[in-house]
Amino acid sequence: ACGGKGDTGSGEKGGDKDAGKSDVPQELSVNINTEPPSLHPGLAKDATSGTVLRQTFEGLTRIGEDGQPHEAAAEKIDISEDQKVYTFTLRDATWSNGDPVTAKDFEYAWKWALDPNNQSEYAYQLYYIQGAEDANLNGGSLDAVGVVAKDDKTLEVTLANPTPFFLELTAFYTYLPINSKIAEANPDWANDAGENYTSNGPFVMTEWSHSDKILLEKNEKYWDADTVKLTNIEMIMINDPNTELSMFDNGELDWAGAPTGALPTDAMQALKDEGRLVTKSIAGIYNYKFNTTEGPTANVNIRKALAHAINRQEVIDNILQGEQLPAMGIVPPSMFPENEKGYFPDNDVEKAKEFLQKGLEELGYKEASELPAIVLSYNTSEAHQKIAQAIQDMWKKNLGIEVTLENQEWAVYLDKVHSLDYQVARMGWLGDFNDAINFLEMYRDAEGGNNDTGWESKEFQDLLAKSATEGDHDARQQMLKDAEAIFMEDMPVLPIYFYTNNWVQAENLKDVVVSGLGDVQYKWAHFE
Amino acid sequence: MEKILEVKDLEVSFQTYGGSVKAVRGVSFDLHKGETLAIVGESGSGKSVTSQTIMKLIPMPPGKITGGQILFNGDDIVPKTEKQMEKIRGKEISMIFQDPMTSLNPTMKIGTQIMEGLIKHQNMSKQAAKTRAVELLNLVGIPMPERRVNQYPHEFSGGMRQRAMIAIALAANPKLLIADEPTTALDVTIQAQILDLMKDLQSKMDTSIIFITHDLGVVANVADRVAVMYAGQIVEMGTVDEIFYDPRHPYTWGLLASMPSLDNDNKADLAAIPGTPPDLTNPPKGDAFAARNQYALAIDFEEEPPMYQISETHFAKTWLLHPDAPKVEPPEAVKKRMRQLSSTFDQAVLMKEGK
Amino acid sequence: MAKYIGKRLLYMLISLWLIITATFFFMRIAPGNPFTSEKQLPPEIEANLNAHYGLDKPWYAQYGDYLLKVVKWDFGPSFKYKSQTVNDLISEGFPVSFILGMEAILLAVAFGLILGIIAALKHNKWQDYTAMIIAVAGISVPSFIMATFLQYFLAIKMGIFPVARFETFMHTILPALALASTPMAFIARLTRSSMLEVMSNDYIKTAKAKGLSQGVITVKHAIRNALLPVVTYMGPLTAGILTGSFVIERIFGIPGLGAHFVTSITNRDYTVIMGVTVFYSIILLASILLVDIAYGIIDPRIKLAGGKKGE
Amino acid sequence: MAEKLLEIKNLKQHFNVGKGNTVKAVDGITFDIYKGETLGLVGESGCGKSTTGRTIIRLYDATDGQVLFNGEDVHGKKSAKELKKFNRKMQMIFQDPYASLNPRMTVADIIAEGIDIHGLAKDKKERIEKVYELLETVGLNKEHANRYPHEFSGGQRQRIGIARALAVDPDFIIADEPISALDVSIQAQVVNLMKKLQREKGLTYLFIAHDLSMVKYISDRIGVMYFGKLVELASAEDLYNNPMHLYTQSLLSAIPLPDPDTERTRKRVSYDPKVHNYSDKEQVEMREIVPGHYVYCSEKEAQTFKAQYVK
Amino acid sequence: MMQISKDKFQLVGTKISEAEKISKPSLSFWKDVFIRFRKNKLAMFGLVLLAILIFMAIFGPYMTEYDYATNDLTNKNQEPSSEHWFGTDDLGRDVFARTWEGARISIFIGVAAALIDLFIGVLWGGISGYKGGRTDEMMMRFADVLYGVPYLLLVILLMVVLGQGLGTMILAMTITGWINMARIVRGQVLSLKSQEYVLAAKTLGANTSRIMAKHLIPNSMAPILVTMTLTIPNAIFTEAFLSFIGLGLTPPLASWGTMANDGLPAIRYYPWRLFFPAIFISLTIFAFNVVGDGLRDALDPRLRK
Ligand SMILES: Nc1ncnc2c1ncn2[C@@H]1O[C@H](COP(=O)(O)OP(=O)(O)OP(=O)(O)O)[C@@H](O)[C@H]1O
Ligand SMILES: Nc1ncnc2c1ncn2[C@@H]1O[C@H](COP(=O)(O)OP(=O)(O)OP(=O)(O)O)[C@@H](O)[C@H]1O
Ligand SMILES: [Mg+2]
Ligand SMILES: [Mg+2]
Repeated sequence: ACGGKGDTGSGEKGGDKDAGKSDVPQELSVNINTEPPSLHPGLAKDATSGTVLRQTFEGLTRIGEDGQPHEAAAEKIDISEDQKVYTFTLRDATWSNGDPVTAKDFEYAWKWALDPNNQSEYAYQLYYIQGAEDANLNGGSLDAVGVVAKDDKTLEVTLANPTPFFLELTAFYTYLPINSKIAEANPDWANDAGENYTSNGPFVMTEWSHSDKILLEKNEKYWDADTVKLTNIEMIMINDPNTELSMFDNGELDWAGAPTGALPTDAMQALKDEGRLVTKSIAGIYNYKFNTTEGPTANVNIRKALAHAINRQEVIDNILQGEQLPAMGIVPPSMFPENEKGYFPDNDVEKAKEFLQKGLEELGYKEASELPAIVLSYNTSEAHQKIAQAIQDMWKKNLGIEVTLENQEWAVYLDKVHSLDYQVARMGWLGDFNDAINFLEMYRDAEGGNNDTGWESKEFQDLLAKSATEGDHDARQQMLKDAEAIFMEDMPVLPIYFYTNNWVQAENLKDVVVSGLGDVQYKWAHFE
Repeated sequence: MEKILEVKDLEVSFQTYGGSVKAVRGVSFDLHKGETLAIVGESGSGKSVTSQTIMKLIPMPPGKITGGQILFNGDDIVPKTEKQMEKIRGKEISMIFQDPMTSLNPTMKIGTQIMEGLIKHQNMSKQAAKTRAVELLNLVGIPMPERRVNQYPHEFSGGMRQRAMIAIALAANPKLLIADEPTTALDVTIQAQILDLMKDLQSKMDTSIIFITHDLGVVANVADRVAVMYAGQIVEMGTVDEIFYDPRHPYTWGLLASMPSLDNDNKADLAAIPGTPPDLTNPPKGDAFAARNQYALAIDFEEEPPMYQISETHFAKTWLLHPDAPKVEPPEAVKKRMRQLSSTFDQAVLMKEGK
Repeated sequence: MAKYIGKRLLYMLISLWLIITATFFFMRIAPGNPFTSEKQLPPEIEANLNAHYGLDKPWYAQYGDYLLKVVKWDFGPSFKYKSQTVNDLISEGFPVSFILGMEAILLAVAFGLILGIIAALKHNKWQDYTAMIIAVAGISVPSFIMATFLQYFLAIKMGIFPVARFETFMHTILPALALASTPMAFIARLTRSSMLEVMSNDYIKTAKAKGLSQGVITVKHAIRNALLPVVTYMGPLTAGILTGSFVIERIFGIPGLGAHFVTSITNRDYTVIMGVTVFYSIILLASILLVDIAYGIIDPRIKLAGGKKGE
Repeated sequence: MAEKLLEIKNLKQHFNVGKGNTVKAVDGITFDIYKGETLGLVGESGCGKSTTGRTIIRLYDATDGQVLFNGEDVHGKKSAKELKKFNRKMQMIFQDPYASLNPRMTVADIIAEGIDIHGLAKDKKERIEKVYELLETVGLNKEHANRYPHEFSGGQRQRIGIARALAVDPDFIIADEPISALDVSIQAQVVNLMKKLQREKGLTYLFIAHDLSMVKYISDRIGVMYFGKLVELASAEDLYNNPMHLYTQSLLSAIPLPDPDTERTRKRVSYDPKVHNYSDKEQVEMREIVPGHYVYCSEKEAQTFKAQYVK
Repeated sequence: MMQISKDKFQLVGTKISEAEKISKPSLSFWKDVFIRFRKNKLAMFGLVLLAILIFMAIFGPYMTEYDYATNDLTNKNQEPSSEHWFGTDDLGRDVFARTWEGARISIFIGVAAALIDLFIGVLWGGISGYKGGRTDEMMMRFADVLYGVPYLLLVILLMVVLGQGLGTMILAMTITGWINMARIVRGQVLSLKSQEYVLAAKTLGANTSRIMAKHLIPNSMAPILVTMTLTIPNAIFTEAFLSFIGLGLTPPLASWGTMANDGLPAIRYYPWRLFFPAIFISLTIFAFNVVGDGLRDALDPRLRK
């Protein structure tokens, strides 16, 4: 597959390095699956929008090829002793329309998101900032929020707690700046490509054809424009993995699969055999939640039995086929490297049976068959369905537990899970930033949030609370580790696997950066 | 007189689920120029099939001409292809169908339907054809033809539709006009108008007409000669006077007797022909009419009667004309109308096969 | 005529109102709301959102507001696609679906009629059987399988057509074919049986007796009259095809309206649900009306009666 | 004269055919039918004969006027039970023997329909016996009971229709062109049967037809209809010998007779309603010219008619 | 001229019993239909095909030792072989067993939906057409409205209210499926209700339900049957669509529709997973269609002789 869109009339091909980039058209064609719901940094709340924003905008930092945050819009970053005050000095940069990028643009953007009148659903990403949560939820003053543009080039941010991952967060899309001049004059600026849609990233959006495609062009005004090789990016919206792969094979796409698209599972084996499949693990977990408040799953031993009795590797090898990692813990190994092993061995049927026995005794049953029927719920999707079927089969074979499957339409499903109207339910979680807290804090309170299991533990809560104020990285890491151990001991959630991203890409396409969170960046990408 | 049409031993059958229906079983007749031949007979006796076969309009399949010849101006029509037939249909031979309600295309203007034939056969321009169509409608007595040509059939009354049908049939000045029960669907007053019209046109254009009906009153009105059909065969044929005043076949008797007479106050039962016509899938052995025939002879149930000739123009297919047959009295109603006609032979003559 | 159409339009309005009402309430009863997501929102934010979109008002107020807006042809903003209003969604998606749909309808009608007519004229001959086997095959293969087949063989294997997307005319051929296959088959069958029916009518014999050739008879006398049942079928079909097909659009990556019918519902994107439903219903009801009017044009006997006569 | 069975008073039946147009199918007719007689009704096609018959038997609700059957108003409000009773007393034989028998029912079921509806048979055995009896009455036999209408000829079918009407033991039968669709040789069968039944059961007939010769044969009195109006009513003999209304004369002059000689000399009289040239002031109504002979005319015409009348 | 004995010329008169006799053997309407149907080779072929398919749906799953639900992940996506006649799917389940297990569901759903559509559609369309006037107007507008309300929404509500299951699914399929049938029946009834045999029944005092049941519906059979044969594929595909958007069957239960859906993406790699369900869907629909056509022809009154 050569990166053309069919109009590669120029006969010459494959220039050597010296000939430079001019030989190969530096035009990238990727699939982003769906229409991005919003390309307003303050309103975006999903991966697709993030993918576009990451190319067109630039935050204070940008996650580099090494996965670490690097200075981007900020030239210099000073962090106070208590790790609560960050002072960012901006570099000389302009918006795509030539306006300078100022500290005020950041302040404006963040406060805009926090302003309850603006209905930003991702405002909570900013809650690490002092006064942010209060302003957003409780009618606190926006002026009290700890973001101040000291001058055009200096932005001072005061945090509520020391937040070791804050720099990473400043690369996240909710933290992106907005051209305040334009936005103030024109609240609908982000609705379409055009002169109002100014951005400060490596690319600018030149066309947004809804539900069809987005065209990006290299931003010549970008401060680091020299690094950017691609002249054009075409992001099309095809929501069918087969079509995506076919288009890739037909040379109509330069990339198929994660993180922007998806590959058909049935193609995995073949792609792997052909050696084309690229795999990268990302910070995300696929797990089954237990309803710990009622039914057999309220019993910890039953939960453990179920967790031990499945052969994750087999599911991975035969169903997912994306070289995912079996999960026997809930924090991805990118954050807790020990979790490559996890808390217990995969497919430990013996142990599972012991747990089952114990559980049955506690519940007053003699045999597994006496257990009330267990219902395994998942939202409708082919992959979920296959996994559920495999696990259903394993539980039956290994424990003799009969499980019925129940699938639901997404909204209905969420409604049920959120209201604990289930027994075992599939859920996944992808990290927003590279820190274990991402995967733990949702289980802090039984009520609210994304706990969904009804499980709560004082110890767990205390550890999380302590970690929040802990400035020392290692100590904090240990506290979170301990919290995970407590969690795993009670097993309100059955971890299954850690996500990977799988894709195929044009052979001559280089340096597309996919982060450990599954974020893609084309800033450095180029065709050889 | 010049013979325009000669039908010889025509046999037609239809292949159906129930078996092969022998609708026409050896029909022979001829037709002279300017003459009107009426074909009568009850429903299903093969009148329509015979006439449609002359234009080769029966659906084939399931229909099939299994034997015989149709000589039109001496030229056999039977082996002709569809393409050749297109030159004859509507030009040499025209047809008027039974039901004016269904025989006109409901979605096409009357004018257009008349013009089609003109454009096809006389290479007329659209304009000329339209003018002619107006003339034709005028000719068949439709008032305001200029306006009527642009109307659809449903805007015409039954009588007017039948006139339009006649206009279509006459468009090409055909040598032979076949009218298949053209008035059965009309009420008496309109029927009378149509009959007058047809006679009028015939005298103007010297067309030959085959007129199919089962109404003897109509036959008496229009026909020069009459053929009586029963179960796919002609059972009696003669001039109109011969059939009405000297009928010889018991079926003809039955037909004549079953008509109530207007000036007769006798309220006795009508002389109905009992029973129902035979099933043509397996025609009965012998005379097809035998079972319903109150004059049936024993032989009628065994052997098909031959054709006897009673006069130069009069033929009948009944064993009653056999010298050995008993002399029978026709029913009262028929006897009353019987007269001695001068042309009648002294003795019925058995016709040779294959005449 | 004008009176008749006026009356029908009134009925259309009533039907439309009922559809809006039913949809409005069904939508609200269904679990979930536009803000349901895997990562649950803090309740305060959700309340804030509800207030902003007026979802905190009592149902009758919401319903009343909505009706008012529909009257003004303003379906409001999409909950999910923040940068677009429902009007935008429709005005961008519909032309695409419309073009594709028209292409499919033309294909279906043209080939359907041709197949049906051939089959009828060659009744019980091999042409008839071939045409009907094609037709039955068209009915037997669901459009999503047909789409995949076409894509696989014609685009991927043979490379004659592009795999997907909606760019040039070439891009539209495969999806149009996939969309057209079932209706085409259906039209072929309908045409065949009504042609057979028409061909057995007396006036065809009349035309034959005029010496017209088979071709002329077919074209001038038979087809028009055989068209009625096809036209009836075209009513709901047109509405369905013109407003797009979810499956086909998904497989071929076409930015049409069809996807919104499904995704708006799974997203609980209330305003979009209502918008596309109203839009679809108008097209549906209008095409049913058009069919009735077309009837009158095709068949002059059918008068558009102003009122249904009492028994 | 005999007892009145049926009195029809100023009966009107107007059909609304849309666009505010009405067809005055029956426009104010008045006549009586006596017990045991046959009243013939003739007139050209579309003049309202069938509508008259159907309105009398309540297949249509009369627009205006009254139908008194044995002194009771047929069109008055009736309970289901009364209606049923009335349905038993008045029956109808239809024009088209092909269309009037349900092709999916056996002859036995068709004939027994009335028996079933009115519960006239205690059990299956009695029911089938009644059917056999009726079949015999109309000249068919038991063997025909389990066959389907399509297996019968037109005359046989019409006889089945008669048997169906007789099954409920009616007093009065409306025969709407019972023989028009039959061919001559079969017509006589049916007419003979009807006469026989009248003799045996004392039935009263309203016999509708447009064939005057047959009507004259079967009827005691004849009414002539023209465009929704009754224009002449007289005994059969009198009407034939002394037709007064111009339309009646025209009708009589048009009947073709199976006699070539008379046909050759036939003079047809045509009728144009304009010849009456009624002025606005003239009262046009049914007037009795001689006892039992009514003509729809003006006073002036009545005088002329009286003068012309020959005994 | 051949000699005929004199006594043959004896007057014997009519033999009316003979003339009134119907020479064809007495055939009930349905027998007659059947005879004509049997002569239609294509239709007979369809009937045989259908019989085979139903036979296989009943006994097919028992012909192999494999169970439709048991996973065998190590043997996934096996080509058809003597071991697995139709190959295996992505969970290593035997496609042969699944195909016939699926046949049960698909055929059942198809037929059940068709029957229910038939019932409601005939009732609704019949009453609407027969009553006419305002009733007709209202009933038909109701159908329009139901047609206009988003189908998916209706289905989701049904699933929420009634829960997942075969019953719900059939309900979901018929909730709008009957409309088509109702329209057809209505049209038919409109044209039949002024037939003379209906009038005759009215004059005999028959009430509406009798006229519907004895006269109108039996005589609308031909279009009803044809519509029904089209409802069946519709139901089979609707089930697939419902499963496609996730409102269908609960796995490991499978239908042809869901199997075809699952197999669709595998067309390039494991074509048998699509091929078998797809071919059987097509064969079934083909069979129903030709049988339907055959029945319609056999029921056509104009062909009755
Ligand atoms: N297309 C056909 N298929 C099968 N049988 C046919 C066909 N056309 C005519 N017949 C049969 O041929 C026989 C003669 O029919 P034909 O129409 O000639 O009768 P007819 O004398 O014109 O009767 P009618 O007075 O009713 O018009 C009948 O038994 C009829 O059933
Ligand atoms: N249901 C109806 N709706 C509208 N018009 C009708 C209806 N029934 C009859 N008519 C009209 O009423 C008039 C009289 O019709 P009717 O059937 O009574 O005539 P008829 O004398 O019986 O004619 P025919 O001899 O043809 O049977 C006709 O113009 C007819 O078109
Ligand atoms: Mg005929
Ligand atoms: Mg009438």
